[in-house]
Amino acid sequence: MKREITFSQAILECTDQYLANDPSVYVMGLGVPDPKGIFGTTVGLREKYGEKRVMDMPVSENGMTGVAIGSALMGMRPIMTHQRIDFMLLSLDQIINNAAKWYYMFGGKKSVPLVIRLLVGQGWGQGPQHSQSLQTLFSHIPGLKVVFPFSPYDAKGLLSASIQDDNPVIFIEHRWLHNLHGHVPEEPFQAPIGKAKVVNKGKDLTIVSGSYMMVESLKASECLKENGIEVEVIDLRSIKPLDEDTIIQSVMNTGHLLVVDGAWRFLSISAEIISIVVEKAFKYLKKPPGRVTFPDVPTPTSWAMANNFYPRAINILRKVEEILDLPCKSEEEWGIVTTGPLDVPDKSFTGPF
Amino acid sequence: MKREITFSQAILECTDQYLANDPSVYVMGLGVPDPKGIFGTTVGLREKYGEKRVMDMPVSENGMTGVAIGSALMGMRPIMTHQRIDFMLLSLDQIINNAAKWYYMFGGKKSVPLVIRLLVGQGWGQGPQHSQSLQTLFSHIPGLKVVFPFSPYDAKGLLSASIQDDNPVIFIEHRWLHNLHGHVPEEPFQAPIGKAKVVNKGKDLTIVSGSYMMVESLKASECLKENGIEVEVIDLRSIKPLDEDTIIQSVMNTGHLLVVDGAWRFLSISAEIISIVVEKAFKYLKKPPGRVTFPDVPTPTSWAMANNFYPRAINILRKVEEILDLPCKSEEEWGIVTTGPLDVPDKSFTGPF
Amino acid sequence: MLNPDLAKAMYLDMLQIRLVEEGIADLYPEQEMRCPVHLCIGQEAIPVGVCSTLKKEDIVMGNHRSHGHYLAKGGDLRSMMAEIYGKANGCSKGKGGSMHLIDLSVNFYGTTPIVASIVPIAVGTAFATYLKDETRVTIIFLGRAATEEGVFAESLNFAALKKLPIVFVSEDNFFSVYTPLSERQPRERENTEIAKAFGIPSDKGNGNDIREVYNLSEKAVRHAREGKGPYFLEFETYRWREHCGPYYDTDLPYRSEEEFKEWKKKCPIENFEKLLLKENVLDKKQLVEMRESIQKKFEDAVAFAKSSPFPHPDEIFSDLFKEAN
Amino acid sequence: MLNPDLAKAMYLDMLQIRLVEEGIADLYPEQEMRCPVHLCIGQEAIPVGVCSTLKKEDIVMGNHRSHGHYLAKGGDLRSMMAEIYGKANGCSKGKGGSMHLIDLSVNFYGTTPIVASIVPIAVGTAFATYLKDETRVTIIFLGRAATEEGVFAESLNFAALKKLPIVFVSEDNFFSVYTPLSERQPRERENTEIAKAFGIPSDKGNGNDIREVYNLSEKAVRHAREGKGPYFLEFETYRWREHCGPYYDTDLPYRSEEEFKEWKKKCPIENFEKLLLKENVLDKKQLVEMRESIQKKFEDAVAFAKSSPFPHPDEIFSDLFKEAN
Ligand SMILES: Cc1ncc(C[n+]2csc(CCOP(=O)(O)OP(=O)(O)O)c2C)c(N)n1
Ligand SMILES: Cc1ncc(C[n+]2csc(CCOP(=O)(O)OP(=O)(O)O)c2C)c(N)n1
Ligand SMILES: [Mg+2]
Ligand SMILES: [Mg+2]
Repeated sequence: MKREITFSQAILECTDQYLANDPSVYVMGLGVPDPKGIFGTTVGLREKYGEKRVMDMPVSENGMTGVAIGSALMGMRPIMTHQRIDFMLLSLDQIINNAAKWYYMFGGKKSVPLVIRLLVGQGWGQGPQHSQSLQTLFSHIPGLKVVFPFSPYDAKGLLSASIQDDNPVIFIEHRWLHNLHGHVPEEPFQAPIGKAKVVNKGKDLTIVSGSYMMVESLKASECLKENGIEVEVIDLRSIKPLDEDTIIQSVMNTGHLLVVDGAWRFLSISAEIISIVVEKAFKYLKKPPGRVTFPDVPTPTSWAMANNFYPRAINILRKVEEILDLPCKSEEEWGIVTTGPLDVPDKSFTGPF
Repeated sequence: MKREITFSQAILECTDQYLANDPSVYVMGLGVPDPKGIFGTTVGLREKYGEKRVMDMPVSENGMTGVAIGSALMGMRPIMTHQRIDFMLLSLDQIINNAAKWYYMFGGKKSVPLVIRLLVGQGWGQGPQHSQSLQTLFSHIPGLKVVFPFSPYDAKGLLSASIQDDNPVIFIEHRWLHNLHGHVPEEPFQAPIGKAKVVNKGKDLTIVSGSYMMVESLKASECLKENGIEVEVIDLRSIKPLDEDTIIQSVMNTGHLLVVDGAWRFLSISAEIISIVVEKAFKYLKKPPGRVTFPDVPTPTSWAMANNFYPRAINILRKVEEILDLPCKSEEEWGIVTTGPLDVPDKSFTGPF
Repeated sequence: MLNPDLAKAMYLDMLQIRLVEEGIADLYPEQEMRCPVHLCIGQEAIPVGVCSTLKKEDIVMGNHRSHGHYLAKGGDLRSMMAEIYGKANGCSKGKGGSMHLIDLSVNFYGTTPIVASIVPIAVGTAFATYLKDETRVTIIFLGRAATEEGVFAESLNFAALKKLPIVFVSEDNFFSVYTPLSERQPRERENTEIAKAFGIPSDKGNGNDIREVYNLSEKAVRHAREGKGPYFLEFETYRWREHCGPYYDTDLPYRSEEEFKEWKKKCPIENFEKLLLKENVLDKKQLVEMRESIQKKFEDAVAFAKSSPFPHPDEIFSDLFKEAN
Repeated sequence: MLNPDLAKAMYLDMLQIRLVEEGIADLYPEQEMRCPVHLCIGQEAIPVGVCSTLKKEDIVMGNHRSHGHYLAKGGDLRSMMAEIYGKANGCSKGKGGSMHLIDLSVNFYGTTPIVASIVPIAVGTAFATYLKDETRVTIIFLGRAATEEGVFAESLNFAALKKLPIVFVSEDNFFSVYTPLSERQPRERENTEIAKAFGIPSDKGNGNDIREVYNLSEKAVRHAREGKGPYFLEFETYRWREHCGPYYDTDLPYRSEEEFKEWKKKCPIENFEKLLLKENVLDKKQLVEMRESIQKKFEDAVAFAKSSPFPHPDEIFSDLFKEAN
């Protein structure tokens, strides 16, 4: 049987293997060596590799990002971690003005091999300042790679590729993926950055998604399958570089595109993907492409509102109904069974996380 | 004859009138009261209104943005100015986490009437860290309005509307507009935020643009007109709210869309505009929409490269040729006369600015 | 000794914070308060000592751990509980939760959880009072970890530059989540010295002794109110419960049961109670009555919160922009 | 008195910076150097005094005003001039211009113009040497205005926390562009005291006296190299020309002609020259030879730069990412 571990174990294992094999790698971030170890992704590492290489840090996100960059110029390979992407807004000067441009603005003299792991919060009333999804901000900036894993396999493979990469990589982890299981080889391996994955083959419609929204997209595609509709689901895996070819190939086959992005609609990455597809595969499109995103408002805290803020499989199905001219069915009719509250990834979550 | 003044005089006049009439307005930013007065847009104000209301500040962009927000909660109406948008990357925590969300996250208790003027640099080797165009970053964030004036008339009218607005407004000024002349009424007036302007009527193709790229777009449309092609040019004036209706109406008439945005291509606002048009006017489109943007690299410093980094009228014409199946003509054939270097807005610029 | 009425009032305020937060901790496992809560149990002397030196018109802002700040300034308990329960009549209409408390009727201007992010905003409210020639004082409560963010230094600099009427109150409970000071600040670092180097007078005190908190704060607030400029205070104290959530966490290796017990002995409420009994400011009966009345008030607030309606889903779209009127 | 060889070398280095920048100022109106230039004329003693205490392996970084820092560390003049002229063989291949200078062969690690933004990066290079157990020292040059950015305090904190081998050198020329200190920092503020409050020893000195710069820097660098941790230095000095560009600007009202003349009298080069003549370390003939040799070197560098090719337009797309090899 194939070995299965969780997404967070995959992150931990990859980090562990790099610390073991590459003396230039070190890990830094608020809470990295604490008892919770960034939701299990860094537990035990300090004990194994010591204080110097597995570091907590002052609550100084901007300065510490600069420190990471400076060390990277000297050949270190820092893995920096933020427990919420929201905290990173403090360090955009370092990321955008420096990390993204260093290699370019000094004419290729020194690159910045830096991985920044950013966790996206959702649920349990995390509210406006602890559950933003800011992939657009990074993806717009030349000089950054933006990685967006969904499966435990890719969590390990893409993190490995990111650490190996000689350039700054923004590695976005959705908190609701951490406990998901999947096959992950134990030995080190890499998944390619810039190559999307066709997770489900299908001929009727192409869904492009990534990170946590893959979970909802796959749920929707299951329901559709039960109803004889074959959706091709593409897991982006990285937003930048974007694997245009895989997307365009698929749309050429299906003639229909739906982009599902867990982010605010206006200038969500869905906009870029649709624009590219329209530019390069206009005549294959049988209908205008659709998108499922967050509404353009901050995340409300109360679960009564948050439950309606986050799109779920049913919202994807609604959009597919619209594009494929299917009759509008209820969640039950689509066979979606929802048990328990919607503001936690699973029932094991019973408090703040 | 109608009174003509420059874009920067329009900004100055508007600010002056508010300082004169509304005691809650104050102006703050690096260099605001200095001899150059933010390229002439704040000269003389300190002498008229005193040190308290016309302020320089410490080089602490993040903190001072917080200060502006705090004062706005108390009913002040700060106008904050940054000589380069690049410096603002230091204050995104304040802008995105606080200003944009305050009204929402406290359930409508207190709004933040704050105007942040951001100047976009271009030319004379300003390079990677002094000539970014970051409208995408702000436009993606719910709770911010993003204003993008092109004409001196709108400089005054939209600044007025921005100051009057009870919410945070990002006011983006391209440095190459400051010296342009145009009609501006002397008495106070407002231009509506969220309403685009059809600057040229035309039936063959719709160009959507804003800020400095309007200059190049209008140049291109002149050339096209000489050749019997009537392009409709829409000046966005604000990116958020976006005036979808005006754009869609126009595309319904012309069947062709070209978006010209002075920003990196990937997730440029052109992506959002194209996505919206495709969603709402798909069947009217005779061809896939096109876009003219910056390439996805930092701004190189050497003018030899920068001249090719920035798109000009000829690049717009190239794209129009492609969309309308016109023969490819040279700049001379299109009647474009370029005199003098391309890295300055006009010959009066002979050094750093 | 303090004036007996003041002493009583401060005791009552501390007790209210304690009992309310213990009540929250008890009810939290019901899973109806579905938002993060950061309890200040053990630290109550700081909010109460400081806010007891304020006038109603003075402005207070806080951070993620601000139930105490809110209540000490006189914030409405029902609105707070309704907010924590995510209800439409919460102080932020359910949009903010425990980390976004506000009560403008007592000039409690808001709290936010991005570390230090609200500090310059408080400098801004002080700046507005300066621009308007008002004599209101602004108080900003921050955790000591917030002094590690650069914006803290920027805030000190501008407050000192303009001599703004603001008092910075740093609550030093040693930890930032699970991270001890030693991993974050050099041993030699003294925040009071940093403040002084900016030209800001400062004091460090025992945050578990409400008399000391009150006295230092009284001096600082007076200084600010008299137009002499900002003041910086730092108080040592200790958080009893976990960083976020209702439970104790001495099972975790980041701190020891002994350390916790040492600090429990320094309980700001118990020790003050003993003193007040000894000095006959209060008697046992009064203590019981106080507890009961707070208990009742809390139960009422919880009942209010529980029975209040949730926001309508469409409320997601309201309050994005203030419309012109 | 200083060792004569050292004194001669420092004089020569200062003179080189002066003559190169005067040369740049003379040629700038030709409009062939099409990028902003921030001249350090009048401030030369600081880069030279500091860098004279360094070893080649030590790391230096600077800001927008860094021709002097680059040259004092031994950066190649031809590469710098070619960079300012926007040429393909400039030190940053024309992508950076005057504000992005780099010469790795002498461990000059780069300069950037976003105020203070490079300061934590220098802390990061020092951190890397600490992680690798190297004894190299990092020097970061910053303008005094950079101490107003919060990241400066964050940098002090982390450098002190880990006792990193870095020396912060603040060049205090009073102005940030046209803005005087009085609009930016409280009168009582002392950066040396701020550094001390973080546990970082510090000194303030006369930045126009190269002996003083050298001596303080020598002490600071030794401290860092011996593993005792960071050091903070601040030097007062004066910028003679406009903030950005080749001209004088005493016609502008932000400073007076008199003030400028006072500072011209304190010219670091002229005064050191007088001293060296008096002490017979140098004679007039040598001075003339030095000038001539620098002049020749500068002319050669300009000729090199002017005759070098511009980058090919396709170079816009190179150097975005480093490819795996
Ligand atoms: C900018 C930012 N970084 C990190 C966090 C995560 N975080 C939340 S509370 C906290 C600890 C704050 O410690 P302190 O300021 O001492 O306050 P305390 O919790 O001890 O009361 C941290 C690091 C955050 N909310 N914001
Ligand atoms: C973050 C940021 N804010 C503002 C500027 C504009 N700016 C360029 S140089 C400068 C003055 C810096 O003064 P100082 O640090 O004292 O150095 P000096 O120019 O006097 O050598 C300013 C404000 C900038 N480059 N970056
Ligand atoms: Mg703490
Ligand atoms: Mg200066």
